[in-house]
Order: sequence, then structure tokens, then C-alpha cells
Amino acid sequence: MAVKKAGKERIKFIIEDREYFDLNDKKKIDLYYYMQVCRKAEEQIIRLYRQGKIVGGVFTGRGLEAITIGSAYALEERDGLFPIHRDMGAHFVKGQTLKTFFAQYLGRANTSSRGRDGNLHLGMPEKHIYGTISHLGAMIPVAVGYAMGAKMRGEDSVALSFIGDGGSNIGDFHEGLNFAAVHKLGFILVIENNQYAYSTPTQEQYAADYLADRAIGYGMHGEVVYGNNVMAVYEAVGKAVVRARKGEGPSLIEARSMRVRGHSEHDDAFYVPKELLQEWVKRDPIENYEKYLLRKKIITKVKIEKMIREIEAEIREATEYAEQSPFPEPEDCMRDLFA
Amino acid sequence: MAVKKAGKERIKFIIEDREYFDLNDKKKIDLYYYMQVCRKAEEQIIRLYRQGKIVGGVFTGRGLEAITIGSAYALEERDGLFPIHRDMGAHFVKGQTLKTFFAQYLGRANTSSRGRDGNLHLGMPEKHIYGTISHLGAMIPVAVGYAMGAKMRGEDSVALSFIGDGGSNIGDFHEGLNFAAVHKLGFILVIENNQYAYSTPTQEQYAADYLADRAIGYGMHGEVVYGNNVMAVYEAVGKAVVRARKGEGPSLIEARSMRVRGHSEHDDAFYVPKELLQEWVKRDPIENYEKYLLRKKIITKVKIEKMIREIEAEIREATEYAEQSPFPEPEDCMRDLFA
Amino acid sequence: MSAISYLEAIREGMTEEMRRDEKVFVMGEDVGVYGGAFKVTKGMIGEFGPQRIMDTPISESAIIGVGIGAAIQGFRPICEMQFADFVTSGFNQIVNNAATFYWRQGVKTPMVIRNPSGGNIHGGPFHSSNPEPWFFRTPGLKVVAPATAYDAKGLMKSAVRDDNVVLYFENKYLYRRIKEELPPEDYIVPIGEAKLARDGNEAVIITYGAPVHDSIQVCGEMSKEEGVEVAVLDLRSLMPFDKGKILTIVKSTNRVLIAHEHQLTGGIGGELAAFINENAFEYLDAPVMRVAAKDIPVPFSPPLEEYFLPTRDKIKAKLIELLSY
Amino acid sequence: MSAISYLEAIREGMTEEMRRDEKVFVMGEDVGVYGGAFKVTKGMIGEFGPQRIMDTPISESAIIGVGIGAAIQGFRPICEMQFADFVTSGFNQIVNNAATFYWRQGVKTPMVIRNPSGGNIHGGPFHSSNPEPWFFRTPGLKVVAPATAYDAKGLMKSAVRDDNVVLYFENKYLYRRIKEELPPEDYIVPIGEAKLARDGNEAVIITYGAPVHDSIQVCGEMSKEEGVEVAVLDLRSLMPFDKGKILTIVKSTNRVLIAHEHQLTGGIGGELAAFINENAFEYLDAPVMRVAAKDIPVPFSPPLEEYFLPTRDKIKAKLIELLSY
Ligand SMILES: Cc1ncc(C[n+]2csc(CCOP(=O)(O)OP(=O)(O)O)c2C)c(N)n1
Ligand SMILES: Cc1ncc(C[n+]2csc(CCOP(=O)(O)OP(=O)(O)O)c2C)c(N)n1
Ligand SMILES: [Mg+2]
Ligand SMILES: [Mg+2]
Repeated sequence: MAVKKAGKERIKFIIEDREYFDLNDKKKIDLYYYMQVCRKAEEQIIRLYRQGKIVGGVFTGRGLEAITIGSAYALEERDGLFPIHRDMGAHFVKGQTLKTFFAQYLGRANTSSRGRDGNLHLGMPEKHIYGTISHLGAMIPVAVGYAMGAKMRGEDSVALSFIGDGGSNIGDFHEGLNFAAVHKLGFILVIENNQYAYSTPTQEQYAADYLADRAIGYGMHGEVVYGNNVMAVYEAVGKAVVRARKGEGPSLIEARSMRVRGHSEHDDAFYVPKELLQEWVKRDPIENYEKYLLRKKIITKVKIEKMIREIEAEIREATEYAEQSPFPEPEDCMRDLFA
Repeated sequence: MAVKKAGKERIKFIIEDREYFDLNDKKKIDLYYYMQVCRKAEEQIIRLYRQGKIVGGVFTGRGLEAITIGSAYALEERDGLFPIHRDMGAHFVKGQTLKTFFAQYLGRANTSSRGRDGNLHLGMPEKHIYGTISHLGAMIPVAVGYAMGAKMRGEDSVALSFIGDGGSNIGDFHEGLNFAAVHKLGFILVIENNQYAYSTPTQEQYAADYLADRAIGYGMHGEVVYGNNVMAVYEAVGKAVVRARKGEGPSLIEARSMRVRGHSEHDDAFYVPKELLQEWVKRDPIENYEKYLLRKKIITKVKIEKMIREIEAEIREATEYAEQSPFPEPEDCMRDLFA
Repeated sequence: MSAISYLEAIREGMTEEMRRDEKVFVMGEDVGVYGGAFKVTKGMIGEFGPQRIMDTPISESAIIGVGIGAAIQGFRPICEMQFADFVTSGFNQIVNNAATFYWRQGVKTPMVIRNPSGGNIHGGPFHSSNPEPWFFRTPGLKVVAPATAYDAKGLMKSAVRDDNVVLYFENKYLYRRIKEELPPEDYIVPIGEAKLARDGNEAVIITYGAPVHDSIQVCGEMSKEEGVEVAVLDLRSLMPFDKGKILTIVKSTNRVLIAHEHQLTGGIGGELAAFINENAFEYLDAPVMRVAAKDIPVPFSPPLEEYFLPTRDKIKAKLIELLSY
Repeated sequence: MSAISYLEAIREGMTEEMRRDEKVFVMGEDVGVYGGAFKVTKGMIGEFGPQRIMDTPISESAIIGVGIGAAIQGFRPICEMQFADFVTSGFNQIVNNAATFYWRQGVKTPMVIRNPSGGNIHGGPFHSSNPEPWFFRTPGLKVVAPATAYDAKGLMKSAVRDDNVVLYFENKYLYRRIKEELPPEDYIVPIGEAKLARDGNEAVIITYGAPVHDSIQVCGEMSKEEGVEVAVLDLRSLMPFDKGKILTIVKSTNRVLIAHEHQLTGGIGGELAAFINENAFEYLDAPVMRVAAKDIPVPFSPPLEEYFLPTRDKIKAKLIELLSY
């Protein structure tokens, strides 16, 4: 008998006017705040990059802030976060500071990696943020193991990781999710489906209607959400966290969005159709969320302006801190190869 | 929105009395013949193993003959066969001879691998049978590439491979199937779900209801069949081959059966519940098919006896041939590391 | 007290460490009720239960990756590869994730990866290999390869207690072929220390794993037949290797033969020869010689495998060549 | 005729081979419209179309595995790893499937695996590595690593025409930094032949890849400053390596420095040193010395990476040590 799948259009690309899980006004403002922090911090990184101050290339999560922030906001301090290359938003929610962030991008000594690992491979172990390696998918089994460790200790902490529409096609995605499902672990994988993997559009990456449907083949919960609605993302991940803590196993959440810049700052994304880009620029997760908050009178223009001023000040300060931070001593890299 | 999957019981564990694709009486007898060849040949291997004549361990496809033979019978000569460790049945259908088979198991020089590769890693390139490596799943991308090569040459030949319920959880399964789906290649993967992977039961290998459901996540055709009904297997694979030749892409076919012996001959399978084993011994694919053929008057007892006598004679002859075949010259293994 | 096999010594090492430290656990394919393909973990599930002797899906990359995650959580996984050959399926996790985590993020990932390795069992190219050179060259990994029951147990205990990733290569051929009485008390064999398995002054064979036994036997024969005393240094640890002991014995014997079961070219012997050459050049009365497997995959059929392996005959021939240089 | 870069030479090599033989095709991530992460395949899709310049999903293991399958069908795939570092994700397919198919089954699998490798670009541990030693030691693989535009093109052509699996290591640092006028006619550089990049009689630096240029420069300085002439042998092919040329130059210079960009321990230099020691022991006036990267992953921040790499200064210091031994 042939297998069945559910119908095609499963989400609407709008911010629906409804209740979202346990979100109250304060939390909604929190989400907005982190999105602005992320946006402004990454804009600053781009500025520094153009000034030739950044070590290495620059990848941003512009346009994906609702995904990374909505997801990480569902975590507690003890939960493990395994971000990848567009997830600075998740970092900030989880406790990464602007100072360590800028210091890392400038290759300075005072971060958990002490100038050893690539700029976006930032971590913060004391906040349970574990810096990624470059190999896409490689952190998935590791995050699953983190969840397994929690279960073995009788704790209900969970692990959250991300993967792209492209990275979803690497072997570790499969092995990690299957392992998590068999052991019913508290692991949540958010697919940042931003329609491109570098220059490669999704139809050349996979042929399924929805990547979330892979959940069926693992026997776990799968779900698709509009990735530019921070509340919807939070809701899906928040519920996944609840299930995970109850021992109901892992979840695979596909958040649909679009990469509105190049793959990294050296890429002008000439291969992306202009109309597609325009459509998604209009769907900007921050602007539309801001409109929603204003319309619902959850926040005021004045408050927003004040918030932005404060963020910008903090970013200036953190940048200065980073620029004044020392580079690592050359010989330092020879230490701690072994614990 | 959460993903949906189809209901639970999707197949009946009986040989249904109905038409099967393009099977006529002659083909039905062919299928029976190959199943008996495989069964008798493997029984002979076990005998030789007990006599200490086999080099290496012995894995058989006992009880899985309907899967391997029903599948391979759907292929033409030009199609690529990538069998794994329980697929001797497929070999015989595709043109592997009893002589090369026994010679290989005795470590002799006169096979395509000239004593270099493990006994069940038998191949026969001139018949488009490609000997496996041990690493489960590793042949899947290779078979996909074979199908891609056919497409690039403008031919409609297909590639068929197998994988177990255990092996389905390795990364190459994922990467290979996804690749095949994206490029709509003529690739067919048959999952031999025999309920155990060595000592590990399926619920410790995966948590999905059906492994065939993984097809949804790749955007390809998926299907479950009763693996002990050779006609049903043939039908599913036969239709998959038709689709493949038409350029309609790959298929994932899960054939449900049971491993009725140990993992290999040194394993008494103490970990398998006796009742489960008994249930499936009763479902023997050859015995029940024989009953079906007799009942439908497609074959007679007399014809069967004659057929078996001929098979046994051929096996004796092939065994003698193999035992008289030379071992490879030691230095021969130094040749042909490079073409 | 009775003698136990190399295989039992590995099991004892794991069992004692699991009793000592509840953070230690075993994971791998069929390690539970079945006791592992070679029965190394046989019976352990009875004492520790399925949570600590954990069967996994056939997913080597996940076995390693999940192990890393559990290690971050403070556990000390012992991950079993069913055969060392399959470690290539988890290669990326080992060389990029496990090997670097502490260095690049300050996150400790203590874990042991068990690799049943080696030939002489007619397993063919994919059930007989010795993959240790790939890891030997990868910064951030420790690599051990015991040749005796004593060392198998002692190195297992050190590996489990080590805060790093330790690749433990156990030689399948030795599993049931060698036995030894082990001390009743808790002991360890420190990682990084070689052992003089046989003393001698005319030359030294530097080796590890199965060829240790062949070397000792060859040296015994040479002593009887030719009256020459050749030392055998059993490295036991490959990374770090015991630079001090190597240089000491090289300087006192002046002739060096390196023997290893894996292929010659690009093998560990190359590094050892280069190291000796760099650091004891003036002491060498002959070039450092090597005896190793041939530069092909491990062949299946017995006459081929015999031809391939660095057998006793080949060790002896090379030793004679060295001594008569 | 104008000079073309190392990168363009690679492209020219592929393009000419694709024109010559319709069985040759390219596959990899973003190689098509985008022209590859480094633009090595830029424009090729225009001439050959998406069937022969094929974008793939992010699946290194499938890229290699599918390549093997296509090769069985008579094609000659050139598989691009976006960065050499990611070859570890396809490791199993390379070392167990691709490397052995012909030897174990008589099935030819001609293919080229392109690996943009090397550091000095602040890429950090996973965008800067030199993974060739893992493949160097794996029987059944050929390994090449050109240092000049001429060799990049000539070795690409040889690799494509070779009936075996050839790992092609191209040094990212050299991509646009070196240029050369190439002969207008079809030429190849045979796999397995080293090239004397600089003549000399007092010592030889045996090297390949980026350090070839550093070595030549250092030798030029030494010539001017000290009046000593040191040879530079550019291996170009690592497997097989040119045993004849190595021994000839070693026997005429008597002092050997091996320089490579990857880490010292377990590197290719170890094998070369052992080989030289075994085969030219009597000719050595000094131990074979090595200069290489430090035994850690490639660090990210500039002062660390500078410290890590075998820079010109370090090559020079080691050469002086060798000459004054
Ligand atoms: C195993 C592996 N292969 C290739 C790369 C190079 N690479 C880095 S990001 C990227 C594209 C990723 O696309 P996607 O997963 O969709 O994430 P996105 O960048 O779109 O967020 C590629 C190919 C890598 N990091 N790892
Ligand atoms: C990558 C890899 N890991 C482990 C093994 C060892 N191994 C060989 S067969 C087997 C069990 C296979 O189970 P399954 O896939 O269900 O096939 P079955 O034997 O039941 O037909 C295992 C673990 C292997 N061959 N390859
Ligand atoms: Mg993407
Ligand atoms: Mg099975």
C-alpha cells in the first residue's frame, strides 16, 4: 500500500491575530527586544566588516530573527542550545553578551574560544551554548546526546538545534533524529527553511513538499510554521519543549522564511529572483511584528525609540570593548589541546 | 500545522488470491525455481560451513527469498543490481552462477574478486551485479549514481539495491534517497524489514510505524508489501521499475518479513522470542508459495520434485567445481590496486 | 586467582570503572542482551541494565555524536564500534567534533571509542583493518592499543578516567588467544608509557598490538639460534607515544626495526622513524627499518592474507637484514 | 597569450577535458550558476549546461557515492568538495568504496575529487585544513597537490584521464596569488613525477603546495645572504610520490628538509623521512629534518594562525639548522 501524505498548503504567510501559547504582553515585548538587538548587532558587524575589522567572512541571520529568537525564547537556562551559522538571535536570548559577540568577530582572546575557532562558532558553555563546527548537521547528534544526558540524569532539560534547508540533507540529520526518536529524547530541531542553501534553491536540495514530513519517517512530532512570525515560532517550539520535558520525545519544526541577503557578505545573491526577494523583504519579521505590537497597543512608538537608542548605545559600547580587547598570545593556541 | 501520516495496519500477512501485475504462469514458476535454487544453495553453504570449508562467516537470506527474488526478477540484464548481505537470491536471478557463488565462499581465485573480498561481497560486473562493501548503506549512493549515469546516457536502465531495518538508519540511506529524489532517478530501494538487526529489534532501531514512510520526506514513492509473498514483492518492484523507466523517479519499498535464523551461522538468536519465530516459520515464503502454485494448478508435485532434483545436482556439481578451483596466488593481491 | 583473556580483561576494565563511577556507560550496536559481536560486553547488561549498556541503531556517526553530547553533560561514554572498520562512518564526528571541542570551546568531552581491529581472521577488507593511523595524525585525540590482558585492562581504566577522547584499539586476533593472571587490586596503565616487553642490546623492535607477540617470539628464536639479544618495545600508547623510552632504547641498541600490522606507507612507523632519525641520528648504526602490511586493502582468502600481513617470518627476515647491515 | 592564475588553470584543465571527452562532468555544491564558492567553475555551466556542471544537495557522502556509481557507468566525474575540510563527511565513501572497487571487483571508477585546501586565509579550524595525509595512507587512492598554474592544469588533465580515483588538493591561498603563462597546446603533467623547482647542491627542501613558493624564496635569500645553493623539489604528486627523483636529489645534496603545510606528527613528512632513511641512509650528512604546522587544529585569529603555520621564517630557521648540523 502506498504511503499517504497530507495536503499542500499548510501555513499562511501572515501574522495571524490570535492567542499564541503562553505569550503575554511582557513576553511579546521581550521577543521584539531580542529581535532588534540581533538586527542591530548584525548591522554593526556588517559595518565593521566593511571597515576591514572582522576576521573571516560574515554570515547573518537577517530576516530569520523570528525563527532563532522565537525558538531560543522557549528555553530555560539549563537547556542546551546548539546554534549554527545564522543563529546569533538565539545566542542573545540564551545569554551571549554583545561584548563576547563582538570580541569573537574581531578574533580577540576574551571569548570561550580564545580566538581559536571561527567567528560564528561562538559558544558560551556556562550558559549552555555550544559553539558549532562548520560541518553542517554535525551538531545534531551532539545535541541529541545532550538531551540523552539530561534524561540519564533524570532531569527534564532539553536541547535545541537548528539546520537549514540545505543542511537537512546530510547524513547526521538522519542519524541524529532517528536516534532521538528511538530514545524519546527531549530534542528539538528547527529547520530554518530560507529557500536557499548558498546559491542552491530548495528544489535542488530536496523534492519533498515539506521537510517537516521527515518526522513521519522517524516517528516523531513534525510541524510547519511561518518563520517570520516570532509568536508562531515560539508557540511551536514552546509546545515542543513542553512535550520534551514530559518525556514525549523529539520534535522537528520547519520554519518557512527567506534568506534576504547573500549567503555571506561577499555574495550579492544575483541568483535570487528579484520578485521573490521583494516579496520577502515586505514580510520582514521585525517590521511586521512591530506593526502588530503597535496595532495591538502592546508597545508605543516612543518606547520603541527609547529601546532602540539603548540597544545602539550598548552595541557601541560592546564594539569599543571588543576593539580594545587583546588578540590572543600566539603560543596560547598550543595549550589545552588536551584537558 | 502538524504533519499527518496514514493509518497503522497497511498490509495483510497472507498470499492474496488475485492478479499480480504482469505475472503469468511461466513467470510464477520461474520465481519458484529461483527461490528453491537460493534455498538449496544456502543450505549447501551451511553444510560446507559446518565442514569447516567456508572462508569467513556465513549469512543467509533464509526466509527472505521472496524479497530478494521478487525484486531482482523485475530487472533486465542492463539494470544495475547492488545486493547486500542476504541477497543471494537476487544474484541468481541476475545471472550469478552457482559455480562462482561456491568458489567465492571457498575463497578461490576464479571469481570477479579473485579471493580478495569477503565471501558475500560477491559481484559479477559483466551481469551488472556490483559486490557490496560491508559498511551498511554505502552502496545506496553508488546505486543512485548508477541510475544517474543511465539517465545521463539517455538510457532507461534502473538500479536496485537493498537495505535492512537496521541499515536504514545510517546517513547514506538519507543522502542517497534524497539525491535520487531530487534528480528523479531510476533507483529502487527495497527495505528488507526482517524485524531484527543482528540482536536488535526494530523498536530499538527506529520509532516510525513504517520505514516506507520515509519516502514522504524525500518526495518519492513509498510502499509497504508483505515480504513473504514473492508475487507481491515482484509487483511492487515491477511497478517501481516501470515508473523508473518512464522518468517518474525513485521508489522506496518496505518488504515486511522476519529473519528466521541467527544473524549469521554462529548466532543461535537466543534473543528472538520463540513464538515470533514460530509464527514466521509457518509463513515460510517458499512453502506457502508452493501451496499456492499447487492449489492454482500452476505446477504439479511431480514437476517440483524433478526441479529440485535438478537443482540439487547442479549444486553438487558447482560445489565440486569450487572445491577443485585453485586458491589465488599470494602475490596476485598486489596487482590491480590501480587500473 | 585464575588467568583471564585479553577480551575478559577489557570487560573487567569497563566493569570496574562502571562500578567506580556511575557516569560511565557503554553504547553501541548489540552491546546489550547480545553482549556485543565479540561478546566483550557479555553479561554487563545484567549488572548495569539497559540504560548503561545501551543498544543503539546502526548509526556510527550518531553513536559518536551522541556520545559527545552525553559527555558534555558530564557522562563518560564508552562507544563501541562493532568492528573498527566501521569507525569510518563516524569519522567526521571524531576528527572534527570530538577531537576539537575542548581546544576550541573549553568544553570537556571525555569518552572512549572502542575499535575491535586487526586481521588474521579471514574477515576480508572491511572486517580486518587497522584504522589507527588516521587518528594518530589527528590533533586532539589520544590513541592506545594494548597487546596484553594486563595492558588491555589497565589502559581501559586510564582511558575511561581520561578527560579526553581516547581511541582504544583492541586486537580481535588476541581476544581469546592470550591469557594472563591480573593483579586483584585496582591498577591502571598510564596513557603515554611504553613498556620494554623484552630486553636486548643488539637492536630493538618497536611495535604494538599483535606483532608484539610475534616479535617476542622472533627474538626468542634469534637468541637461541644466533645468540643475539634483541629488545622489544611495546608502545601501548600511540598518541602520545613514549618519546623518552623510545630514545633511551634506541640509544642503547643503535638498530631499530619498527613493526606494525597496518600498511607500510603513511603508517605510524613513518612518523616513528622520522622522529628517531631527527632525535637520535648519531646513534643509528643502520637505517631505521620497517616491517608492516602490504600497501593494499586487507585481502580475504587465506593465502592472500598471509602474504599481506607482517608475519613472524617477515619480521625475522627484516630483523636479520637489520642486524647484518 | 596572457598569464592566467592558478585558479583559472584549474578551470582550464577541467574545461579542456570536458570538451575532449563528453563523459567528464562536474558535480558539487553551488558549482553551477554560482560557479563554486571560489568561482573555480565560474562560467562553465554556460558552455556545458546544468547536466554536466551539476549542483548537488549538501550531501558529501552522496556526492562521492553518486560519483562512483556514475563512474561505473563509464562517466568521469569531477566531484568538488566546497572546502577540503568537508571531505571528512564523505570519508567512508572514499576510503572504503572508491579506493577499493577496482582492486576488489575489477570495476573501474575513474573520478577526481577536488579539495580546496589550506590555511592563511583566517578560515579557522574547519575552512583551512590540509586533509591529504588521511588519503595518502589509504591504499587505492592517488593524491596530487599542484603548486603552480602549469601543474594545476597539467595535473587536472592527468587526473581526469586517469582510470583511478584521484584526490586533487588545490591550495586556496594560491588561487589568485600566482599567475603564469601556459603553453597554448594540450599538455599534461604525469601523476607521480616530482619537479626540481630550484637546483642546489648543499641541501634539498622536499615540499609541495604553498610552501614550494616559500621555500624557493627562502633559498633565494640563502643564496644571496650565505652563498649556499639549496634545491627545492616540488613533489606535485603525493601518491605515488616520485621515489626516483627524491633519492637522486638526496644523494647529491646529502641534507634534507621536508616542508609541508599540514601538522607535523603523522604527516606525509614522516613517511618521506622514513623512506629516505631506509633508502639513502649512507648519504645523509644530517638527520632528515621537517618543518610543518603545529600539532593542533588550524586556529582562527591571525596571530595564532601565523604561529601555527610553517611560515618562511620557520622554513629558513630550520634550513639554517640543517645546514649547520
Ligand atoms: C558538510 C558541509 N558541507 C558544505 C558546507 C559549506 N556550506 C556552508 S553553509 C552552506 C549552505 C547552507 O545552506 P542551508 O543549510 O540552507 O543554510 P542557510 O545558509 O541557507 O541558512 C554550505 C554549502 C558545510 N558547512 N558543511
Ligand atoms: C556501518 C555498519 N555498521 C555496522 C555493521 C555491522 N553489521 C553487519 S550486519 C548488521 C545488522 C544489520 O541489520 P539489518 O540492516 O536489519 O539487516 P539484516 O541483517 O537484519 O538483514 C550489523 C550491525 C556494518 N556492516 N556496517
Ligand atoms: Mg537555507
Ligand atoms: Mg534486519
